[in-house]
Amino acid sequence: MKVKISDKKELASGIWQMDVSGDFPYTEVQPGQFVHIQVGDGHDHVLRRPISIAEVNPEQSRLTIVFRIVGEGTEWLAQQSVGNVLDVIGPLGNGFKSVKNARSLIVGGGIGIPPLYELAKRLKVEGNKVDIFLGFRRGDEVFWKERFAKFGNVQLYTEDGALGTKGFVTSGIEARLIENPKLWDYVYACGPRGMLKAVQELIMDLPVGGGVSLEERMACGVGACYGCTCETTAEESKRICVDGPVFDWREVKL
Amino acid sequence: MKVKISDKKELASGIWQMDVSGDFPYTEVQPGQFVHIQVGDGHDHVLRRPISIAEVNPEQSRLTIVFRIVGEGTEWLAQQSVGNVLDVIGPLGNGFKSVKNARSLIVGGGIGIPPLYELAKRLKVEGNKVDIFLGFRRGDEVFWKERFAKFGNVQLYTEDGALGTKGFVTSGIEARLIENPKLWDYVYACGPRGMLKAVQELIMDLPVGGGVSLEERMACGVGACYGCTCETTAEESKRICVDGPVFDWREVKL
Amino acid sequence: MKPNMCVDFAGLKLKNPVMPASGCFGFGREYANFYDLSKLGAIVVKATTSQPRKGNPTPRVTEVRGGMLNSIGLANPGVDRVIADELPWLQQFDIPVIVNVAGETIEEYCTVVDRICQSGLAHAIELNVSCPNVQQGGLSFGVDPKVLGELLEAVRRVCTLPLIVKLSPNVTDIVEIAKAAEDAGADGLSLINTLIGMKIDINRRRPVLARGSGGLSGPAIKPVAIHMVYQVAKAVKIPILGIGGINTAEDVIEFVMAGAAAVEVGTANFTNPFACPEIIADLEKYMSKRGIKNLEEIRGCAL
Amino acid sequence: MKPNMCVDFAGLKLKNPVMPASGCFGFGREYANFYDLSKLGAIVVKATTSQPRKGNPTPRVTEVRGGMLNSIGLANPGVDRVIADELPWLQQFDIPVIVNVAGETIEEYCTVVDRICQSGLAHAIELNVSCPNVQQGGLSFGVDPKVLGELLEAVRRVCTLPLIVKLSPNVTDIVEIAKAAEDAGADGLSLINTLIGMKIDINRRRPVLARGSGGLSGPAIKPVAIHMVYQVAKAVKIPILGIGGINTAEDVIEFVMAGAAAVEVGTANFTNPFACPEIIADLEKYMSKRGIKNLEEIRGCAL
Ligand SMILES: Cc1cc2nc3c(=O)[nH]c(=O)nc-3n(C[C@H](O)[C@H](O)[C@H](O)COP(=O)(O)OP(=O)(O)OC[C@H]3O[C@@H](n4cnc5c(N)ncnc54)[C@H](O)[C@@H]3O)c2cc1C
Ligand SMILES: Cc1cc2nc3c(=O)[nH]c(=O)nc-3n(C[C@H](O)[C@H](O)[C@H](O)COP(=O)(O)OP(=O)(O)OC[C@H]3O[C@@H](n4cnc5c(N)ncnc54)[C@H](O)[C@@H]3O)c2cc1C
Ligand SMILES: Cc1cc2nc3c(=O)[nH]c(=O)nc-3n(C[C@H](O)[C@H](O)[C@H](O)COP(=O)(O)O)c2cc1C
Ligand SMILES: Cc1cc2nc3c(=O)[nH]c(=O)nc-3n(C[C@H](O)[C@H](O)[C@H](O)COP(=O)(O)O)c2cc1C
Ligand code: FES
Ligand code: FES
Repeated sequence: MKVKISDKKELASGIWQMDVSGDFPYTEVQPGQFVHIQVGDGHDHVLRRPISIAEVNPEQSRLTIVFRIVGEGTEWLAQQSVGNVLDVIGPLGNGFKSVKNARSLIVGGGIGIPPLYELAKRLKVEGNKVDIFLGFRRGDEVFWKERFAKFGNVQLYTEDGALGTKGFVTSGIEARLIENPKLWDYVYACGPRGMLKAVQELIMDLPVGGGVSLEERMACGVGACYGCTCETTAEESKRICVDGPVFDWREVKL
Repeated sequence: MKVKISDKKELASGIWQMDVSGDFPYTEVQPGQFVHIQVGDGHDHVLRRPISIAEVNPEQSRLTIVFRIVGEGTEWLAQQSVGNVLDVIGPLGNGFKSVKNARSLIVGGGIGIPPLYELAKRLKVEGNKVDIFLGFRRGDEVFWKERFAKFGNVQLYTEDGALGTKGFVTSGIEARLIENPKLWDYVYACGPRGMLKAVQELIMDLPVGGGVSLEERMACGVGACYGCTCETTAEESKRICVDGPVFDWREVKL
Repeated sequence: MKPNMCVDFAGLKLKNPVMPASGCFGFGREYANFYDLSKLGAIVVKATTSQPRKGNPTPRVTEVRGGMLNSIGLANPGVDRVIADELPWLQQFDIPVIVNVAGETIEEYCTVVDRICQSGLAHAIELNVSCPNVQQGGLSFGVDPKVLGELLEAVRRVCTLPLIVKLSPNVTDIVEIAKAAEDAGADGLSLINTLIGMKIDINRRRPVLARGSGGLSGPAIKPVAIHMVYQVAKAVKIPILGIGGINTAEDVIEFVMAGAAAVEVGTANFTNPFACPEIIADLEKYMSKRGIKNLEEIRGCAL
Repeated sequence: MKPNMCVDFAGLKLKNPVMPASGCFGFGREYANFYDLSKLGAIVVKATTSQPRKGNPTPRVTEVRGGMLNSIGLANPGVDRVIADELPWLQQFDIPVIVNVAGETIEEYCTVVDRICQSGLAHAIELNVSCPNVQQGGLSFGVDPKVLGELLEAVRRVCTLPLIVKLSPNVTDIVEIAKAAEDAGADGLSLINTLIGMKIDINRRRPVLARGSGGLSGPAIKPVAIHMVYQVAKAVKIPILGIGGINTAEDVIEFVMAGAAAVEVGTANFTNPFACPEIIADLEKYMSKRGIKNLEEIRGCAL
């Protein structure tokens, strides 16, 4: 699919937001799904780059992604100008399922935060009461705090303490759960492995639903190459690109 | 060296003229020398592309090249916009030596014609009487006929007969030499091997000077890789990039 | 004039010479969401082993200049489930199904080949001999002509379908190996499988792939593949499936001129999920434009 | 803090670990027009044979995706002229001169090595063993550990300088060959030489190179080179010169982490004539920035 870049801006140092528009099945998007983007002219890079869908706006035919520059592909992407065309496939993968009128917790860490945005929006629309814990390494990496505040109660954590509470999101979550283990019915998370593992330990024995989004290096992005597997309670490995990226908390081995 | 594209135009179907300017040792250029041009972003293509210097204008800090699109490198070059920067090395190679006040013949075929332009200009300035035979395959490939006319008497040949005389330049040259074998003191040529060989045969036994410009696929372009050799009367092979591209008529085996 | 795109390969009638390479197309289901698989010349499915295999730890794919590295490690659901779930589903498409078979012992290869042949759901076997031979210290079956000969003789006995042997390029003399395969009764050869390579993450100071090394595929290996096809085509009579870095119709032509009868497209499916049907359409255009009536006309013309 | 860029390699004191690769830098004269060769860690000159050689017919270079093919065929002025004209000129630069030696017979290798050692104008020998052995049916010296051992034992007897053996990657098991070289007295190893490849001009329906096949070099071969350096570094004690697709300081770091003590830069000189000094400058910056005091600190850290 060809989509055109309609807007781009640097949200924080090295972190870019990009809006694209064009023929895309916007209404089919589930929060947590991703697009697989061709980088370069189709010759220089044999592999596409998976980037999560941060927001979808079917009325305006707009898809928003947020990415951090970590290598050649994301560097190339950040250098594209408004008006340039991107070749994407998607929406891919298995997203977050949301329910109505529940008490939900969203936990995001760093570049794992954007995939939770569309989810937060939908949870709010569907009458959930949402707590949102966002963690960043440094104060100057913080983005989208205000945007998330529209949908719920945002708690900000930074490791350097420059903004919000100093420390990890999990300490805040743990404190709340000690107070009231039944505080949340659903927990949704995306971010670094370490954070996800810590959250999983906190909620493992609680009767909560929700899901956790994983990452792995991908080739095909559609389930054909078996490149992106992870271990779950199931006997065979699961492919993050089609069976995930969102998995049940009790299913995945982190 | 970085030079900026200051002008470009399509001279004939698939044949482009490009002017570049920037810090370049313009005054050192000998007619027939070439520049070695990096194509792509420095990653996609490991080899530079050799393109002859067609004209040099030291007062205006301008170098003109003319090239035909035959593959990825020349395609890329043609797609560059005015204002873009090219990475070139040059001037490289061993050019045409011109003398004063002689009767000279210039023979060019197709994309071998541009390297003879600066030569024609200098021969005229230095008081030569210049005959210029230009050959093209088709009428719609003809370019620079008028430009050359400023410096001498131009005879145009096309294989399809659409413009000028139908046939090969060599038939015209042969006819003139039959009339008067002493017509020219110097003969200079550049073009397809077949043409050069035919000219060589015509003049081999005549006491003419001048030179012939050769082509071969090149890697380094500076004499280091031994990629571009040709056979001459010398015992060892010669490298076209440094010992040529211009050779003595009697030296090369065509 | 429309060229005739059909190709005969080791007894298989292919409607065109382009098929996806093993491991790069799963069992076809995923790409069936993109286009009708009946457009393909054939399909080569993921390596199948006797038992289900999870493969190697992740990361198991990464990109390098002009290609990629993979250390999937033969992850597959095992021959039982392949026969029960995957091959029946593929029967709906009007194309030959080639099952890529891997193993760690001669017995394992024989069991799997036998099961597949008995199932009646496949049209040919592609024997992946790049696998480590556990009975002989882990060296790949495909690097020693004698070991390969023994394997093939055993497999040949149970194999009732055309037997295509997919060779490893990580050998000193591919011709010697190819001849051994021909002598042992192979009906066709596939070449090449991946070269062995490695990438180191200089920040983490460790190989990127969890396994360390991986198989190099993509345009970077095309010159090596062309050369091996060329050499082997000169030396054997059985037909060759050319593989390695194919991205365009021109690449297919290059392999055919080097002696291949048909080709497999691997990594390019990841770059562009429509790679195979686009290459097939472009190939037909190329052939019409140049007046090539069928590929047989130009096969091996550069030899 | 400025890192210490010096490296000891098989008894040679290098002021930095970066040197141009044989065949990609002539005898240095051409690149001396671009920069002061004293900036280099060392220089490895073009393969030298006993007699002058014209090499193969042209075309003998062409580009492929991520690299190039060459079939220069050891064109060189012969050992007499190398000693008379080239090596004396190189003495003006304050860097070790490594002479790459090629041959078709054991005697030829020995003669050339002996002449170079006697001349007193070189600091080390790099023995290019990818050449066809005319006494043994043209198979390369570098593909059989026994043949290689015989060659090295003979050369070792006349070689009074550090002997670096440059291995061919076109083998089934590079470790076996590397160990044979170590056992036969090599002081260091260079790897890798080019892979064998081919490109076909589909318009002319012939291989692009007049000779047919050629050596593949450039970024496309880097993963293969890294893997071979890694494997060999695990198996031998003698130091390794890493070669293959190096374009940046990060590439050098990758080779060092894979076990190389120093590196050679080949094809990149053609892309950018300033490649070597730029890589050296960038390497120093990289090391300062990361607090790497010397390369020994990270050598082989990914093993
Ligand atoms: C399902 C999914 C969704 C993702 N969503 C986002 C997103 O919304 N925003 C975003 O910035 N990034 C996202 N990523 C990560 C993103 O795909 C990688 O950062 C990107 O592919 C790196 O490409 P590159 O060429 O810039 O870096 P490369 O040069 O390929 O690699 C540079 C570094 O990036 C890391 N990396 C590379 N590939 C991956 C990968 N597939 N997963 C994790 N880390 C990787 C490695 O640490 C590597 O050292 C997602 C990944 C997955 C699998
Ligand atoms: C000293 C010298 C001066 C040259 N001057 C000019 C010039 O002024 N204008 C111009 O248009 N071209 C000139 N050429 C040829 C030009 O270098 C090639 O056309 C160009 O390198 C092709 O690059 P590509 O990537 O477009 O094609 P590629 O994809 O590299 O090759 C496409 C086709 O071009 C031809 N080709 C490739 N390289 C060369 C080469 N080095 N010499 C001859 N043919 C080649 C081959 O037929 C090949 O099949 C010159 C060549 C040399 C050696
Ligand atoms: C992710 C991946 C998985 C592969 N799995 C297999 C396999 O299971 N069996 C096999 O014979 N080859 C396998 N291969 C090799 C390919 O079939 C093919 O030989 C190789 O990738 C070269 O072709 P390409 O350059 O077009 O990718 C795999 C390749 C890749 C990239
Ligand atoms: C044009 C050319 C000529 C070469 N000549 C030689 C040679 O004479 N002797 C040798 O040992 N290696 C030779 N090589 C191989 C290089 O030294 C080097 O091993 C190889 O190119 C891989 O490095 P690279 O990828 O940095 O180019 C040559 C390579 C090229 C490209
Ligand atoms: S990336 Fe290919 S299976 Fe997930
Ligand atoms: S191109 Fe390297 S010597 Fe001429």
